[in-house]
Amino acid sequence: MAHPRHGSMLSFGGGPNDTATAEKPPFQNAPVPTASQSSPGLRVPSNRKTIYDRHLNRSRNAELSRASFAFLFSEMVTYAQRRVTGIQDLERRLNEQGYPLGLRLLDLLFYRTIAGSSSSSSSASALSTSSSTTSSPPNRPLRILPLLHLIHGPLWRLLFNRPADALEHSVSPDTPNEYMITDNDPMVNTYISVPREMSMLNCAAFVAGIIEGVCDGCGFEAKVSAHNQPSEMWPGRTVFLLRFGESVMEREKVLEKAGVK
Amino acid sequence: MVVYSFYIFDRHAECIYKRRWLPRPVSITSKSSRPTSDLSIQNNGGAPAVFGQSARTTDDDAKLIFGTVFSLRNMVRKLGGEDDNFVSYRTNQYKLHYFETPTNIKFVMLTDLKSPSMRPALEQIYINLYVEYVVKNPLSPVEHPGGVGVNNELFEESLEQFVTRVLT
Amino acid sequence: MYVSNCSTSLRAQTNKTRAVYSLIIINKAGGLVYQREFHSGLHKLSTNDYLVLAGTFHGVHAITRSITPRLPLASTTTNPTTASHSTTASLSLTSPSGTTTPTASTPTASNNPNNPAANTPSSSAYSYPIPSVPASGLEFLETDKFRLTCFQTQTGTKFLLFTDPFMANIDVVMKKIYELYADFVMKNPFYQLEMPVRCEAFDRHLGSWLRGRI
Amino acid sequence: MSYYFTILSPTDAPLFNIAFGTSKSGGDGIARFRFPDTAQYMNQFIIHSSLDIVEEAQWMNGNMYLKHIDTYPPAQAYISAFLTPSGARFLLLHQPPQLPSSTSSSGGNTGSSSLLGSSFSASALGGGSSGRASSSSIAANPTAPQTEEAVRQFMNEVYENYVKTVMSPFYRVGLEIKSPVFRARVTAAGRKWL
Amino acid sequence: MSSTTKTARIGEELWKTRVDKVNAELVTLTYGTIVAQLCHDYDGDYTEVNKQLDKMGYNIGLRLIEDFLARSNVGRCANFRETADMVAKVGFKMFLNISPTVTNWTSDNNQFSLIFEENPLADFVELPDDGRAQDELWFSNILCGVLRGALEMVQMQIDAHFVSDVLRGDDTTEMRVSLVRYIEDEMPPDEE
Repeated sequence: MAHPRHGSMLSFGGGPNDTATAEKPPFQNAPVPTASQSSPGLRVPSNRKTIYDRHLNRSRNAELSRASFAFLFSEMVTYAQRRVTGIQDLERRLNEQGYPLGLRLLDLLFYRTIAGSSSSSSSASALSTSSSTTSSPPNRPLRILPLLHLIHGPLWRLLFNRPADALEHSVSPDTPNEYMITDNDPMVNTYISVPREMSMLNCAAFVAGIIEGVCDGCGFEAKVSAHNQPSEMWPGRTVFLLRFGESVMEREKVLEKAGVK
Repeated sequence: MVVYSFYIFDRHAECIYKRRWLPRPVSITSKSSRPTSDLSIQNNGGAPAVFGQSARTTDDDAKLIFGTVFSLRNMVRKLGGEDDNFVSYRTNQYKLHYFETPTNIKFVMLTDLKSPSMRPALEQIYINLYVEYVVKNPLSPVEHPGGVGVNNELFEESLEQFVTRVLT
Repeated sequence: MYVSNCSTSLRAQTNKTRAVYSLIIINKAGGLVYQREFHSGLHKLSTNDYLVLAGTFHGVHAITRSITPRLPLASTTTNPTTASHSTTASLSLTSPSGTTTPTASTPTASNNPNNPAANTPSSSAYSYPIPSVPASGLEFLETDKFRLTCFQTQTGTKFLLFTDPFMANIDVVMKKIYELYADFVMKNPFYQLEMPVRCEAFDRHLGSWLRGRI
Repeated sequence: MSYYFTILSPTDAPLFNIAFGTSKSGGDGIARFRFPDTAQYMNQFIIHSSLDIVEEAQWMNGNMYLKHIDTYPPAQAYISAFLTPSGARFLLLHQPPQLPSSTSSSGGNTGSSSLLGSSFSASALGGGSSGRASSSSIAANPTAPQTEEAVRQFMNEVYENYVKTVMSPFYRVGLEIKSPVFRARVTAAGRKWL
Repeated sequence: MSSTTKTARIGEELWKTRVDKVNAELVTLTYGTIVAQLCHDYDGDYTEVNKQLDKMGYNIGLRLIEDFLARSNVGRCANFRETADMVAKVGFKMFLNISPTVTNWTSDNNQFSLIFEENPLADFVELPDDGRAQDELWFSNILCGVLRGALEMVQMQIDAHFVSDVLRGDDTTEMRVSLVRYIEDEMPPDEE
């Protein structure tokens, strides 16, 4: 779990080149040996192909059967179920399994827009959180809203080939840090029928984990959970509740004042 | 249209008549068909091949057939109601036709898949052959304890003609 | 009173109702795992009755396969591929109901014991009416009031569909049911194999698909 | 021009670092830092001292490539930063060669000599005075647009290889990147762009 | 036209018309997180991880066969060679959009190899450089279990295991599959 730096209040007063400020922790560990590592590294096939020779965009539009995902996911749930007691535990484990995907997809998404920004414009617009269609490299989300748009749009499209269905901010004044992303028919749950006695469970906790990975990765520490909100039309409708941490909300205030959108 | 066999069961579940028609020895026509009685797994590891059956006597067959039609008849009565009648069933190899009289005498005929519904034929056999030559024959016993067959030649010959002339 | 041939009058009466009455699924051990009525038309049975029906049908289905007529092969047919005629006598290894199996330890064929040397003259070899396909059990059953279609998968699961006698393209319906089963039962982590099917998504999709069709 | 490049995890744990010299205009790619023997500690110290600026810039400037963000006059070290969306930070310190003639504005050299630690092997070879202060644009003025563009290209290429590293399911955040292939790729990027 | 290309065409056709598709990276990353989680749960005991992956695959295979049969409605395979083609050209094609090569048949036709030119499950993957993984871990071992489970359901008991993997530095990824025996149908009176 990547804990973003617990940045103390950002000191904006300090000039750009004030050197080491008092509270900066001296670098903690021993200097990293720069000489090349002793272990000869991994064995590679005779064609010397490694993951560094594989172009990141190769599998960009690749497809596999939905069944292969469904069977893997079903086995992941069954495996997790055998090692936990209770629904919360199961959802936590699914969340943990999804979390590492969030970090990776984040980098993959941004890399594709850099690599793609020169070529097809579609990719650039795919990530243009702001309305501008300039093909400049993507902006890292600085505020909660652009982050949510990144998740609701490009991330969902990468995962499920369509954007999420709704994006809302909680209306109640005492939970300003809560936002909701809704998916009427989460792909991961399509084939899953939760037994009545476990009706609270929502296996899309896996996707909640992915979202949490993306939020933490971007520096917006959050807790994300998946909740059933069935409707007549959409029996599988799921609302992903994102609860941002205190430090994030404070930063939001500071950035708001500083006019950062 | 090929008839394979024909059975009559009385209301005591006794098989009172059975007859098999062995069609001309069939040669394995299609070359591609798996060798039906080839045992070994060497050359093609074929899915379980058909092989000589422990020579089941025709009596065993009759018992199995009765068991089958009896169970199916009851199932049909249970689902479709007392006034529903089991007519026929087919597998991917043969068709079994069934006709039961109000007096619980059961007529069963096995044919190939191409044959149409044999219900009318079974009724004919009941009306014109069985009633005429067995029931009305003073010599034949009313009941057929111990499966004493319907062993009068008149019935046999007329059945033979009926099957060979009318049906095939 | 002799019941005349009433099937014709019956046909007129049921003309309009092209209905699927109900579906039963039987696991490969003969246990009832699913039963649902879609359209009234058949008598309602108690759950226990359905259990009994499933078990009985499972046995009957196997028997209907085993009483498939055997057409004796005249021993004179010199069919190259049936070079080795074998009789039960020479079958030392396999039990009558067993299939030919290489010994588990060394599947090599060289010491395949049932390579019949002896070739007794009175060959009881025979073939099925349609040798190209392995014999199946009961697939369709007709009655005056309904028609039962039984689809057995290669894995041994049986789908029994009760419909009105004159419903068309049942194979399309059966294929779709099998697909929905493969999707919403087999891919459901909360379904345990061979156990009763209680998958809400399976019921939902099956219901809406069938309703949409008829 | 000598470079010191490091990757820090979102929690500032060092994941990777490398020192190399420019290969432009006849450079031999060997790092020759001003204070060769203390270069390694010096460079890390300078880098860490600029982390605050990175932290600020991170939330003011949405770009991934933050360009030149800090200078450490005493060592004439210029620091450029690149932020990955998943929180990792690429920091590049570049130091133009010491011009023999010019009294380099090292006035601000705050008695860092007392930090002289064990000698740093790579620079021992260079002996500090590289003599041929090449006049190529990149070497000459580290903050020129061409330099920024060159550093951007370098950062992008490193980022591509970084993403390939983290995509493996066995990579966990904060894990050092020890792959010699990655190191070779960064060296190649350095040779190509810087 | 050889039966292999005919089967390959069936596989191609089924992939185009009968298979719902998802983004490949989602599947790849999901499998990756499963393996990583296993390595974590069994704290680096790769032999145990291999076993777990095989077990998971077996559970999947028991179910996946129904999906395969429901969508491909291919008939029963006449022999083990036909089964191998069906697995490689239709099974793997329908589920992973790849067609591994079937080679190295033993003379008794009871053993063959699957050569995976591409393996979507191992995309992006680099084994841990801990000096053990490359000797002990079979990353895609779930596939062996899937084959074993699926074929068992159609009365074929087989054994499947990897003999080489490019992730381990080998030149090819090869799985060895061998027929142990045909399983008698459970239904007693089924005297075929």
